[in-house]
Amino acid sequence: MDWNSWLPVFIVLSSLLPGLLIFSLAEHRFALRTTLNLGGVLVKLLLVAWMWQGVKAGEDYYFELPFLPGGSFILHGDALSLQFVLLSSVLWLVTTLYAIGYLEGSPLRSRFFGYFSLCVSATVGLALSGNLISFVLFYELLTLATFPLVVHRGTVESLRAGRRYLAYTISGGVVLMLGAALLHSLTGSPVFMPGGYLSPLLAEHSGLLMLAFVLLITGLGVKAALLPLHGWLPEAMVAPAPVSALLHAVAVVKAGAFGIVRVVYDVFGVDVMQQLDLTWPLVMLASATILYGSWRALQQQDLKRRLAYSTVSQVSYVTLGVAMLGPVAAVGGLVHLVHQGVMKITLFFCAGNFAETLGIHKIRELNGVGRRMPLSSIAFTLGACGMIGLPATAGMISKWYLASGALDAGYPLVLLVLLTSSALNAMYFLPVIYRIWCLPAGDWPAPKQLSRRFETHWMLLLPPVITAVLIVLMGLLAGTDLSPLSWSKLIVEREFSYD
Amino acid sequence: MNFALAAVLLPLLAAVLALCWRRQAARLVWLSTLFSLLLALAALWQVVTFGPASMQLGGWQTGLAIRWQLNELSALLLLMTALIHSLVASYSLSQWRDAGLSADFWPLSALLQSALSSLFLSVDLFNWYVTLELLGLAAVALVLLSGKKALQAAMRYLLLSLAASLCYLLGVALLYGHYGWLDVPQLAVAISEEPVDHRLALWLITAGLMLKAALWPLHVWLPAAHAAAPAPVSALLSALVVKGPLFMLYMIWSQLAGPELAVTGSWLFLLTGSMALVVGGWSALRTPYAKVMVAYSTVAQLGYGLLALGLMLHLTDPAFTQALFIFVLAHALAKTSTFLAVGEMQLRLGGKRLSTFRGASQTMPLAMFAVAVAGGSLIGLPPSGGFVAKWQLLLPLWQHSQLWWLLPVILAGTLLSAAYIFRLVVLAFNRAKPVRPDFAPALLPQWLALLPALLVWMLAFASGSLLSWLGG
Amino acid sequence: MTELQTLLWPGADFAVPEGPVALWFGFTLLLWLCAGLYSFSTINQRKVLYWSSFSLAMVGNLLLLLAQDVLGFYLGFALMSLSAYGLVIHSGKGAARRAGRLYLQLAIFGELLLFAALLLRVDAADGALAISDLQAAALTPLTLSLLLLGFGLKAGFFPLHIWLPQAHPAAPAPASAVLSGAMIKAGLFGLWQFIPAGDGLLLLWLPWLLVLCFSSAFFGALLALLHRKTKVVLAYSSVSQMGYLLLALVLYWSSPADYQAQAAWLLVWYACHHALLKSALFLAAGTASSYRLQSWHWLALLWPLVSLTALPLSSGAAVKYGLKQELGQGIFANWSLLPGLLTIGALSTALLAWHLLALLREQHQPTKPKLPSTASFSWLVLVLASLSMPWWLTQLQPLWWQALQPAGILAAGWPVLLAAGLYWWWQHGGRPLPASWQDPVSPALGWSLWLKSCYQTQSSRQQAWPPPQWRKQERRANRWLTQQALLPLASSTLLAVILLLWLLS
Amino acid sequence: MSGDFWFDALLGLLLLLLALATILARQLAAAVMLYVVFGLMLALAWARLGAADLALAEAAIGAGLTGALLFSALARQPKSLAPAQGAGRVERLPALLLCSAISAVLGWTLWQLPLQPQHSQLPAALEQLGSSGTEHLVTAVLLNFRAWDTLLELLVLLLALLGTRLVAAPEPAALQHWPLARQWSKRLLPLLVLVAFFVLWRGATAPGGAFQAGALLAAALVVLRLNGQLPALRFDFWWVRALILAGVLAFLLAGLLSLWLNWQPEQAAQWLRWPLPLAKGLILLIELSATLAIGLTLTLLVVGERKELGA
Repeated sequence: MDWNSWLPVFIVLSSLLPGLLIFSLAEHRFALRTTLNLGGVLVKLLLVAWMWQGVKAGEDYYFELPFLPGGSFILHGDALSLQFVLLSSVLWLVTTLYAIGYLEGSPLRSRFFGYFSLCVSATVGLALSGNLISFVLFYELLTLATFPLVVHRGTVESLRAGRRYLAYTISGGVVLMLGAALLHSLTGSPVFMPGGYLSPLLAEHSGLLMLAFVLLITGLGVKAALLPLHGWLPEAMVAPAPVSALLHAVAVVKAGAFGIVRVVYDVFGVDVMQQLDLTWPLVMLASATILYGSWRALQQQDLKRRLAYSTVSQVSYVTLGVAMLGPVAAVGGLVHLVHQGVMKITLFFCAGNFAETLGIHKIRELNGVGRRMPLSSIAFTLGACGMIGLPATAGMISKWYLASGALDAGYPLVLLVLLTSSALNAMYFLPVIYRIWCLPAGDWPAPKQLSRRFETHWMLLLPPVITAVLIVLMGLLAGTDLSPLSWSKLIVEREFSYD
Repeated sequence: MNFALAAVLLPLLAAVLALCWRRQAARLVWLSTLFSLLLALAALWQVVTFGPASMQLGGWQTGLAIRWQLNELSALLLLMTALIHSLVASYSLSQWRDAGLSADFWPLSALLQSALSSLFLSVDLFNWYVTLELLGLAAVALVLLSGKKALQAAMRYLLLSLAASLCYLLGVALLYGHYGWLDVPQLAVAISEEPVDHRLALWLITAGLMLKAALWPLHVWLPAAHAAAPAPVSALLSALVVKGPLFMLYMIWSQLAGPELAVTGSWLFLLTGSMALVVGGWSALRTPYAKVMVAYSTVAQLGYGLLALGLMLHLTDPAFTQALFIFVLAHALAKTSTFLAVGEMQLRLGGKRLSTFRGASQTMPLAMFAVAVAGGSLIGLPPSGGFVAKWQLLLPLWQHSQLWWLLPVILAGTLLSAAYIFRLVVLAFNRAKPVRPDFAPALLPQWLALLPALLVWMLAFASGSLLSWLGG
Repeated sequence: MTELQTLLWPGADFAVPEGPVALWFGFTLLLWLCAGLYSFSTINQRKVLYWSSFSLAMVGNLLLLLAQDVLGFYLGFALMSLSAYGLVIHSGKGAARRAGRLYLQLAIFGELLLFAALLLRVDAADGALAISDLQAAALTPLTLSLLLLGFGLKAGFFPLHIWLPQAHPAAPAPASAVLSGAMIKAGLFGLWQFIPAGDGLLLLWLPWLLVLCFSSAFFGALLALLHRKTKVVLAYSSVSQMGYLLLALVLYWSSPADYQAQAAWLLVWYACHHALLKSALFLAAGTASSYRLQSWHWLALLWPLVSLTALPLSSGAAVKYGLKQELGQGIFANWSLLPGLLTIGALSTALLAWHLLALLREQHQPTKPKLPSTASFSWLVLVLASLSMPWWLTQLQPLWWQALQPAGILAAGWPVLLAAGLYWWWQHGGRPLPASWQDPVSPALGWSLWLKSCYQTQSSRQQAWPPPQWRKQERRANRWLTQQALLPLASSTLLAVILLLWLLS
Repeated sequence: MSGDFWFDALLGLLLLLLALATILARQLAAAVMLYVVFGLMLALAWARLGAADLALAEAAIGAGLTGALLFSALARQPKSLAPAQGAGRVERLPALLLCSAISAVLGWTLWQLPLQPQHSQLPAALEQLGSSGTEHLVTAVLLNFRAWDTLLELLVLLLALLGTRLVAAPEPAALQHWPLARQWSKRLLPLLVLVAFFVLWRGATAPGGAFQAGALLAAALVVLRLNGQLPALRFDFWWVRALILAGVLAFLLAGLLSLWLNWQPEQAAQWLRWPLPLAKGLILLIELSATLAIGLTLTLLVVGERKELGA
């Protein structure tokens, strides 16, 4: 056991330990709690940066603990996992900042931040899981850690949403576990490896493999909000804004999407997927989800619900990208994992700001917000533009790669899907932007003066500004070595060069 | 073996002493549980290091004397008994003044521990009967600690327990009458040498044990009795007492039933196990009372034990034995935690309906956390002990496609258990009722309730060695 | 400039333009600067919206001219066309909002088509992102139609013009000036850059495009005559002129290789000519509607009109002459109808010019405030630039000279005179248009409204589930089970189990 | 057809009739009376079978103690509950059916299974009898070969007492002491005690032993207590508790003593192995204390009061 093999553990612990400590803090220990929170974040970021440069240089970070016969508990930092780890750590930082501002003066903050840290630990652990069994483990932990956040408000609606969330995610988790058990019974749970490890079984067990695939995708599809399994997501909107931001941008939905990436590339592998003819259904499903989500988003009058349905649609871009099995499409899917995270979190931050500062929840109440809260509105606009896939934003890059990947992999109709979805995105985002900027100020439900110098509390303002800047930077500077795009290319290079 | 013997005798002595010296009963028994925990650990260490041992009580030859067997399985169960008892004793010690727990609890629980330990060690049909009686009576007496309100439930428990004992005794008598052996391994040899129609004996024994272990459909007494008892008692009953007969069922069926009868029997266990999972889960979901819910959860969870037993008999795969006993361990820990936490919350929040728990995550976060964590193991979420058990159950199942119908059953059982656990948890997150400012429940009992829940999650990481011990 | 790729997005490449593109860049820049100067003193309300949109659109417009790669071009193009929305709706009035809606819907639609088109082009070129690399890749019918539609929606020739007569009048004058002068040219620029000349498929399609050119030219001019708002008339004039510009492009595509450079120059000259005069005219129209026109203003107003009608001495004469000349050289040389069509086109343009002049005179009110001097200055700069175009563009001078020949004068002159007569007869001959024909409302607005209703629906609330009726029964059954029936039930079950098993085994 | 046969047949028939009558009696008091008679007849039957100790125990426990227990329970019934309110016909019917079915199956199995032990432990037991410290086989089995069972049975009894104590009973209705009974009990007591110790002593060589002796002792104590001739026996008195625990304690102490005596450091300890020279003494000690314990426990079970003096 050297430092390298412990690094993944430390990364998980860097949010877990502060989280557990925060649970035990009294409500009024604001300073200590904030210190713990931010300290954890910074330590994590440092560790992740360390690992980032190591992985780039080709180092291996591998931690193993005996757990079940045939499958240890493995944490393994590879390029793909680092993509998700980086995303969640960076967004954890901004969300923590946001949440501190958002929850100022409200009760049960220790509990909130405790679960919040647990949630991040579960996400990071999930990203770092080295085999299917560890993945399942963190997947379930994530469900448990997010539930208290969903019902944090404790109102009747939030409890209803929480019940629904649990009903979906627990069922999904169980189905996932069934699938994992099936695979485990065939081969054990070896380490995720590019190209998958199931090809020796292809001749004998193709039926079982297909069954396993269906089970795994169903289980993961719940969190990834694939079409018939998306129902929890719009309901979960009753949660506080930082939570919906985290749920929808980073933790939960991405966990599902990330799992699909893992299953497709590192468990089944491209060859097996092709020989079992499993890609078509997945592509169809993802496409249907993309269109359906956008269509439903159009009909929502509530801002957060509209964003939620937008998430349903956008997360399936990731699935779509990996399902097409082409390297370019994979780059698109992987980079969208990050891009969508940053864009959607921006939108939710802004929605939270509008709700918190002006009491706005419905879209029709947004009239003229642009002049009262210009920075938030700009951030929102940038996020929405990114969602539509307009150039100079991150969304454009992922859309471009997805679409050219679709052509590359021989799915020209996917291009139509992407275009239709973009059109629908524009149809549901542009009216919102129009209201914000172009209409005269209306009657805001509950305007508050949260700050003397800024449009709202600075802690609420800073995170969306940061992420909005990130959106533009990730779009404009996509060619740099630091960009998610380059990293996705690195991942794809490693995933596709296994033989 | 010496350690195991001491682990049986220590609680017995403590019980007798506690009856004499009532003022110090609590401390005596508490200390004895702690020491017996150490002894059980030592016994386990001994088995792992030196291999299994057996002892003829009184040193007489086989057939004449009662035989004790100490192997990994019995050592683990011994350890489980000691562990749960020490946890429950610590909990009771920390709050028995508030809970109004009678001083009689101490000798009774010590006797229970002694009887159960003896049961796990013994491989003698008649000695099992005696320990079973002892177990049943101790359990009834413990239920009665709740006073008048538990009377009806306890009486029913007593009556059915006696009926079950009689059934068992009848079966044993039939076997003994024909073969002349009470010692199980010897009896197994005799049966395999000269098989006769011993179906009725086996069925009588099975029915009696099923009634004792509250296996569906003979579980009817359990919810009332477990719900009526004081919290520490419910924990003991659910975690340990029903496991004794289950262990006996396992021993008897795995050793005495021939391969043909085993397959027939396996159908019984598979069917009743499936029904237990579904019906028990549904009842737990529908009941408005918290402890009844937890009690029904025991009924449902025992379904997994039945399934594992049935599968073991059906497919003769050692993995199912592992599943069965890991399940037993995990369920014991999880149920202890659940009952202690629920009992503590009932005590502090006042009320036995589920609605009492509204807002409990705010008022008693630790206890609620314990329920949720233990519930995670009951559901089988990784990486808990319940998960490992379920995993061991599922894995070989995939290889045997003729039993595919068990998968949806297990799925349904899991979902139902998730539903009732989270029904409680969701209620606890309701913030409709503000907390009284002076409300500050004691923390120690809550921590003690949480401890087994944490242990059961750690169990998963010890599962490697557990599996290897149980695999033999 | 390869380092840009590692700094910006993949393939990012910008270059200082050379040759015809440099001129294009030049007049675009000039236009934006002048429009900016004009707006500086005339835009008094919603400045933030105006200036942010204005500057973003300008950046986008210039960026697309500098871009050497597909993504950069697309970035500039999208930035320009979407920011222009802010210019269109600047006034915030109902008409502006309606026009803006239509504009935005079509802009987004166009972006999407363009996205698909560019993607398909890149795919055809095996992932090469530089525009120059795309030239070698063959076109497919899908790609070509996507390109034509995508850029055409911006360029605004018939029948893709529908947003243009709505948006230009709605925007403030300087915004209309750049919209009409620079931005719609960007669409044309895109067509020019992304459709490789001499492509086999393209050559097959060219006759149809030619039809498009002339329909656009006539349609725009004729529709303009029905309208009475100066800016609408100007917008339709743009539609008509875009027809000619498309013609220049078609000629470029069809020209033989040795003549291609010349054809490209002609295209740019025409674009420059039209950009300068149309922006000057828009400024004029805007000034006329809000300010008092001073006497020299009328001169500054007349000159672009002269240029528009291609009277000799103007740049218009030169480029029109060039167009005619070129028409006689390419593959359309033996299409005898074309010169005649051009002449009819000239006649209709002249009619439009008279109509405009009449409207301006009619609507001029001398009571309005005086135009600020900076605005006057910028307007003047544009007029002068237009006036002096043959002087500073030395390559244009041969054409200009040729247009100054008597034949040229005659050819340019008589349609204008004829148009004057016709117009006078039409206005004063007692044959006024029926009122229902005047200022027709575009059906496109209706379509836009319908589209809006599609995506702004009110969701209907779902019905709550009826409360379950079986709870009471369940409770009763439970009570019976746990209190009355428990013992008998348990014992009979026990016995039944034993019996059943014994019988079954 | 000897007279013996007719006597036995009559006895058997009587037993059956009494059992039926007990079940079918409409008055609870009558049912209890019939039950006591049934117990006595049963004792007679045991005696006829040559098991005098069982006969005594049955008379003491089945007829005496249980009868007393049932009577005192009857006395505590609320008045309103006069006639027997048995279960309804609906509940009775399936039970009846199943009981008959199970009896049939049992009978069939007994018919099928020759209850002839395939392997008997009897020779082995007889062989080892010499080293068991007692001459009688049953006693040897109970107190030596399977002493652990016996210890646990003692605990069962103890638990029964503990459990009963926990049931809060209503105050008993005032019992009128019947003068004749008081006289009788005075005379009966020494006899019963004597018989009890005889049975105990006899256990070493012939049927008998602590359980039977304890039952007789208890019967005597109960009679005394019911007639108010004995001060209240309370569990809270330390000496009562000590006596009740005496059996178990003696067992445990003997076990520990022999553990100590048998201790060999290298070998596993031998639990409940009496060292041969001490065996008889130890067994006697245990029997004696067990008799006292059983007697007192049974007494308290029947007449123990939960209501504590001065509480």
